[in-house]
Amino acid sequence: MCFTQNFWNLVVSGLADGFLYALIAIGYTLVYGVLQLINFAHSEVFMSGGFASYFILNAAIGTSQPHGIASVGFLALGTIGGGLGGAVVAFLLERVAYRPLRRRNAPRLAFLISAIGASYFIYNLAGKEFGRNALEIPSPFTNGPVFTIFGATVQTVYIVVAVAAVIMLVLVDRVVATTRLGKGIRAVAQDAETASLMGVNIDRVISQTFIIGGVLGGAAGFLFGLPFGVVYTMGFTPALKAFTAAVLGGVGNIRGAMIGGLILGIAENLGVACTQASWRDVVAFGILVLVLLIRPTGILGEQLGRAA
Amino acid sequence: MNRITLRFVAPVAAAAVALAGVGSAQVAAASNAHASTPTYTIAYEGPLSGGNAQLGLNMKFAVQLAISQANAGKTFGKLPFKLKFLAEDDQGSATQSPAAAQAVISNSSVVAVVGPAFSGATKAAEPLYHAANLATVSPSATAPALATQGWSNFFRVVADDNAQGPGDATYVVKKLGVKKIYTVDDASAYAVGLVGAFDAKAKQLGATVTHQEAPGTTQCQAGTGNVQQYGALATQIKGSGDPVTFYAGYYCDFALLAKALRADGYNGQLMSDDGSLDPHYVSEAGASVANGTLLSCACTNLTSSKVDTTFASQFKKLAGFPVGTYSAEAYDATNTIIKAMEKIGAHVKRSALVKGLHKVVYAGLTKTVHFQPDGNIAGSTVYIYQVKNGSIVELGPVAKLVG
Amino acid sequence: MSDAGSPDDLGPVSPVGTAPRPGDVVVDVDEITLSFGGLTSLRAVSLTQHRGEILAVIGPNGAGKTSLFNCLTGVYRPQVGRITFHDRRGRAISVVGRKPNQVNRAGIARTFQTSRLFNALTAFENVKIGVESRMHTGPLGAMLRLPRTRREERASDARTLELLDFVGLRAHANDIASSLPYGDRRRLEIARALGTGPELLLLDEPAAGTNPSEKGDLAALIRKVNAELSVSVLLIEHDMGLVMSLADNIVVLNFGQVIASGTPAEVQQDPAVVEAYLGAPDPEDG
Amino acid sequence: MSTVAPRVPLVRRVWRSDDARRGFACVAGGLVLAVMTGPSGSGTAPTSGFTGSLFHVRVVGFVLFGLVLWGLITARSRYSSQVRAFSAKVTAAPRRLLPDRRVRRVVYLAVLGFAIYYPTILNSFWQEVLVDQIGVYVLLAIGLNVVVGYAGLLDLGYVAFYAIGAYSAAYWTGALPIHPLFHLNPFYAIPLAILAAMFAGVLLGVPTLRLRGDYLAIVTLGAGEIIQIVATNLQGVTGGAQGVIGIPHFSVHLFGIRYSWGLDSLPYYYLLLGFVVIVLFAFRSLENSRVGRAWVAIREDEVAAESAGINVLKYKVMAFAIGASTSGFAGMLEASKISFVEPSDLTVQFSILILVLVIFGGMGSLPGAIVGAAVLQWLPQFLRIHPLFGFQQQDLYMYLGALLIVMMIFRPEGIIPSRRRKREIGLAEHGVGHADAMGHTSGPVS
Repeated sequence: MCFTQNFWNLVVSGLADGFLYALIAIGYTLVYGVLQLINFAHSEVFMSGGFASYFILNAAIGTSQPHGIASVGFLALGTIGGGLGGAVVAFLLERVAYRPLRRRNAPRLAFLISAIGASYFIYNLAGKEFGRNALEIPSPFTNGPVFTIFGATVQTVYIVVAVAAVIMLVLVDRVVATTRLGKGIRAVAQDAETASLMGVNIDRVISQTFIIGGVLGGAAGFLFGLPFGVVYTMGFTPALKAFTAAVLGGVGNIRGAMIGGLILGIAENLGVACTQASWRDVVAFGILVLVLLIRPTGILGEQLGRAA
Repeated sequence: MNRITLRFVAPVAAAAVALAGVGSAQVAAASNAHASTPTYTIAYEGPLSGGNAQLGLNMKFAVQLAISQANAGKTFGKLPFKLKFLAEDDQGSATQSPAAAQAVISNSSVVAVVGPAFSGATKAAEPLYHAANLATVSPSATAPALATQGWSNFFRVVADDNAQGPGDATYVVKKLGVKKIYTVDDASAYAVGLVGAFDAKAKQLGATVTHQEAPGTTQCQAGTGNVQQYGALATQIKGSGDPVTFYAGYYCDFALLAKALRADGYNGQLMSDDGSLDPHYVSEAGASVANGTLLSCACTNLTSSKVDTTFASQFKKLAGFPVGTYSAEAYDATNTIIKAMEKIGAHVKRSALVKGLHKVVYAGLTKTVHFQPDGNIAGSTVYIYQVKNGSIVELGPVAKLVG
Repeated sequence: MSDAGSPDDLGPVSPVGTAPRPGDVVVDVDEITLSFGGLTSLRAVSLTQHRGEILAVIGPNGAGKTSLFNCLTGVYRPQVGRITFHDRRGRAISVVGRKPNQVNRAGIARTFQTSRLFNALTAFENVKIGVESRMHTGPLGAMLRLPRTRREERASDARTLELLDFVGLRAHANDIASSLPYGDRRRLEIARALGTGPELLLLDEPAAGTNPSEKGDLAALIRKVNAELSVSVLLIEHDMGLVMSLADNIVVLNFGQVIASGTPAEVQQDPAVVEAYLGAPDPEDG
Repeated sequence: MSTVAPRVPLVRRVWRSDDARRGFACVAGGLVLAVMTGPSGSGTAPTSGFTGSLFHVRVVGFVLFGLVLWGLITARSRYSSQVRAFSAKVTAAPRRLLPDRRVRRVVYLAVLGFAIYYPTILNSFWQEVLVDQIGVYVLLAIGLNVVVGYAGLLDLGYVAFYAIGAYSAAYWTGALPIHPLFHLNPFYAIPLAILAAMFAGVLLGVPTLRLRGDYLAIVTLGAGEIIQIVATNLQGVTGGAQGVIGIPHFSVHLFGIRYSWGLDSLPYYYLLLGFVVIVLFAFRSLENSRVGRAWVAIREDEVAAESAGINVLKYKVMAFAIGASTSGFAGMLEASKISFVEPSDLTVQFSILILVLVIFGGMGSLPGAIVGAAVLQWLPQFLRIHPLFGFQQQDLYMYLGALLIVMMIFRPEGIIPSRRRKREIGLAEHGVGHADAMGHTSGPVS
C-alpha cells in the first residue's frame, strides 16, 4: 500500500490532527443536540480562540524563550485564554444571530443563513482589525522530535495537543454526564418542550451549551495556532473537517465526536500518502459523503439528536 | 442641529481617510501650467483593494513616483510633454479586470499602461488592450503563456516563470552536485509553471525528481490548501531522504513547510523562489529554521545596496511605507515607457508607442530593459540568495556561481 | 425527469387481473409487526377491508392506530408482515417498501390527526396540488406552457372546483387555508386527499376537535364520499357515537394488538374491548 | 449601601423593559457600525482599529444614529396603526392599478425599454460592469432563487455549476488540454453547457437531496470547495492553476445571419438581457404551474406533500438541476466573454455571494432576485470609485455577512418579498408550517 512506508508517522500526525477535530466537533455536536441545527459559525469561534491566545501569549511571553515549568504555565495560559475567547464569541453569537430568530420561531433556513452571515462577518472583521497576514504565536517551548515510537517521530507539539485535548475531552464528557448543567443539556436535547415544562430554563441551557462548545473550540484554536500561526481565515477548513468528524461519530453524540475526529485525522493523513497533498480535503469530503449516504447516523448513532 | 452635523461629519471624515488610504481616484501628478505642451496619461492597472491590495500598492506608488520625477525633469531632463497618472483597481481578479481595462482604454489621453499586475487579470484584459493597440508593460505578470498569444502590445520587465526554474535547477544540480531532488509547488499559476520548468531542467541534467503539490493556504495567498498538510508532507519528504527540497510558492507557506520539516528532523537543504524572497520568511520560520535556506530571483534584491537608495527613500516619502515586492520593477516599467515616449517626441500615439517599446533600451534599477519580439524581457539573469544569520544575502548570478 | 405519474413510479406490481367487484378485498394487512428500538408498537396485526366498506380502527391512546396508518401509507416500514392493496384494475400491490407518494399513487390517500394543510396557500391551491399529482406536466412543459400543460391546467381547475363543491367549500376557494375554521380545514384535507383520486381513504381522527354540528356534517361527508365516489374508508376515531353510526365494521387495537373485530354491535359486547376501555379509560373519548 | 439598595429594582426594571433593551441593542448596533466603517488595525496594533473608531469624535455620530434608530423603532411600534394607515394610503394607487393586466404590461415594457436604452448612454467601464458584475450575477441570482426560494433548499456549492458551464465552454471550443470529438463555437455549445451543468446538478442532487437540509448545505459547500481543488489540480484536464486561455467569443452563422460577439461588452449585455427575459417568463410560468405548487407543498410540509402523491426527491432534484443549468449558462457566457477561466475565481465565497443576493432581494421573488443582485453588485463598484463611509473593498464580505444577519432578524422575506413566501414565514413563526425544505423530522407523523 502507498502508506505502509510511513504508516506510523502518518498515524502520529493524524492523531494530532484528530484531537483538534474532536475538540471542535464537540461544539457542533452539543449545539446540534440542543438546537437541532448546525452552527455554521463555529469555525469563527475556533478562530477567535486562536487570536485571543495569540494576544495573551504575545503579551506574556514577548521575545523571551521559556523553559520547563514556565512552558507548561504558558501553555495552560494559552489554552485558557483561547477557551475564554472562544466562549465569549460563542455566547455573543448565540445572543445576536440565534436568539432573536428562536424567539420568533423562524424557519430553520433562517438560522442557517444567519449563521453563515455571522461567520462571514466575524472572520472578515478579524481580518480588518488584526490584519490579513498570518501571525505567529510566540512558542512557549522549542518544538522538535522528542522520541520515536514504531519508527515514528513524535514532536513536542503533538504531545502538547494530545495532553491538552485529552484533559478537556474527559472534562466535558464528565460535565455532560454528571453535573446539573449536563443534565439540563441532555434534557433539552431530548425534548425541549418537556424540559421547559419541568422548569429548565431553556435560554440559559442553550447559552451554556454554546459556551462549553466555545471553550473547547477556542482552546482548539490555540492548539492549532501553536504550530501554524493564526489568521482570520483559519477557521473554515478545520471546522468543515470537524463537522465531518461529528457526522462520522454521530451528530449529537459526544463520544462519537471524539472517535470521529480521531478516525478522520488518521484517515486523512493516510489518504494523503496515497494521493497528492492537494487532495487532502477531497479525502475528508469523500468520507463525509460516504458516511452520509451509507450510515447517516454515524458510527455511534445519534444519541441526543433525532435520526433522519 | 448638532446631531445632524455630527451625523454627516462622521462619514465624510471617514471617507476622507479612505480616500487618502486607498486613493483609487485619479491623481493628477502634473499641473497644466503649459497649455501648449501636450499632456499624456500613463495608467496603472492592478489590485488596489481586496486580498492582494498590498502588492498592488507597492507598484502603484512606484509608478506615481516615476511619473512625478519625470515631470520634474529629474529622470530624463526636460520632456516635450507633461505626464499624468491614472490608477485603476482590478482587485487582481480576471472577472474585474476587463472593466478596469475599459476604464483605461476609454480615457483617450492614456498612451501606455503599467500592468496588469496579475497573470489571470492580464489574460482577461489583454485582448481589450490589444484591440485598442495600447501598450501594456507588466511589472509582475510572469505566466509564460502571456507572451505566446500574439499580443504585440504586451511587454513585461520581469522574467517569466520559465526563466527562473531552469536557473535554479542548474544551480542545484551543477553547483550543489545533488542528484535527488524533492520539489513541492503551491498549486498557484505562478508556482506550477515554475516548478514544471525546474523539474524538466533538473531531469535533463540527470537528476531524479519527486514532485508533490501542496496547495497554498488561506493563511498566505488565497488558496484552497490547509496548513495541516505540511505535517504529512514533511513526513514524506523526510522518508524520501532527498538531500534538497525545492519549494515553488510564497514565503508564508514555505515557512510552514520549513518548520514542519525541521521539527520532523529533516536535515536537507531547503530552497525556494522569488515568492519566498521576503524577510517575512525568516521571521515566520524563525532564524534557526531559516538559516542556510537558498532563495532565488530573476531580480536583484531590494534589500541589497544595489537598489538606488534615493528611489527607496523617495518611495517611502510618497507611499508612507517602504518599497516592497515589485516596486522597483514597476518603477523601471514606467521609466521604460517614458524613455520610449521621449524618443518619439511631442506627439505620442498609442500605436507609435507600441512600436517604440519594441526598440527601446533602458538601464533600469533592476536590469537593463530590452524587449524580445514576443514582449518578454531579453537576457534575464537568475540570482541566488541565502539566509545567513537571519538575513538574506546575495550569492550572485547562477551563471557566475556555476562557472 | 420530465413526467410524473407513469405507473412505473410504483415499481413492480402483479399483472393486471380481472376488474374487482364491490365486496372484494381492497386492502389486506397480514401479520405486521413494527418496532422502534426496543419498543414494539404493532404486534402481528392483521385486518382485511372490503371494497366499499367503511372500516373503523378504535383503541385507547397509544394502541398503535396511527402507527398502523403510517405503515399503510408507507411512512413506516414494518419489520415483519405484508400489506397488499388491490386496486381497481385488479392488480395486487405490496405497500411495504414503497414510499408514501408511491402508495398514494397506487390509490391510498390519507388525512392527518392534526391537519397538515399547506397553510400559506388558498383552499383552491391545496386541493389542486392533490388533483395535480395525477397529472403529467413536467418542468419543460410548465416553462413553455405547452398545449398539454394548458389542457391539464383547465382539467385540474375544473376537478378542483368540483371537489370543493363536493365538500361544501366552494365559497371559500380563495381563502388562505390557515384562516379557515377548524371543521372546514378537516373538510379541505379530505378534499385534497380525494383530489389524488383514491380508492381507499384513510382518515385519522377526522372529527377530533370539532363541535357537534361540524361532527354531524363530517359524518355526512364521509358517507357521501363512500357512497357517491365509491371510495372505501378506513378511519381512526375516538368518538364512539360517530364510529357506531358510520362504520360497517370495527377493528379494536390495544397495546399494538388486535383484540377484537366485527360489526359495531359485536364489538360493543366483546368483553376484551370492554375491559380495555374500562381498564384504561381514554381521556379524549367523548 | 442602604442608599443603593432601593435602586436595584429600578435598574432591573429598566433592563427588563423591552424599550431599554431595544435602545441598548440600537446603540450597540451603532457602535458595531462605527467599528465596521472605522480604520483598520493590524496584527502588531490589534486595538488601533477599535480605538481609532470608538475613541474618536465620529463615534458620537454613530451613537446618535443608534438613538435615532431606536426612536424610529419605538415610534413605529407605538404608532403602528397610523403608520400602517399612512402606508396604505400611499400604496393605494399602485395596489389598485397593479393587478390590472394592462397596467402591469405597460410597466414591464417600460422597464424593458429602460433596460435596453440605458446601457447605451453609459461609458465603457460601466457597460463592462453591467455585464461582468451585474448581468451575470442577476442571472445567477435568478437561478439560485429556484433552489433556495422555490424549493427551500440551501445550496452553498452553486459555484460548482458555474465552473462546469465555464469549463464546458472551454472544452467544446478546444481550449482545454483534452479535446472534444468536434469543435464548436461557444454559441452552439450553450445547450451542451447547460445540459452538462444540469447533469451535474442531478448527479450531486440525487444522493444528497435525500439528506436533511443542513446536511445538504454542508455537502454542497464541500462540493463547491472540491470543484476548485479539482480545477486547480487536474492539470492534464483543466489546464490547472494557470487557467484556460483562448476561449473564443460567441458567433452565430445561421439562416443567413452572421454575427460575432467581440470585445465590446454591449452585445453580451443584450444577449444576457434576452436570456434573462426568457428565463423570467419561463420561471414565472414554472412558479404558477404544477411543478411550482409542488415545490410550495414540499417547502411547507414535506410529509403532507408526499402523502398527497408528490415525489419529493424528484422535485427537489428538479429544482437543483434547473438552478444548476442557469448557473452553467452564466459561467459559459462569462468564460466566452473574457476568453478565460481561472480556478482561483471559483471560490466558496462566490456561492455565498449569490446566496446573499437572493436573500437580500427576497427568497422566491423574481423581481427581488433581480433588484437584489443589481443593487448589491452595483454598490461596491460605486463605492470603489466614490469611497463613502470608509468603505473598503476588502471588507465587502464583512458587510455582506452583517447584512445576512440583519435581514434574517428584521426582514427574512427580503426587500421585495414574494407574497406567498412572506405569508409562509409569518405562519411558520406562529408555529404553522415550515417555510423551508430542511426536512423536519422532529415532529412525529400523526
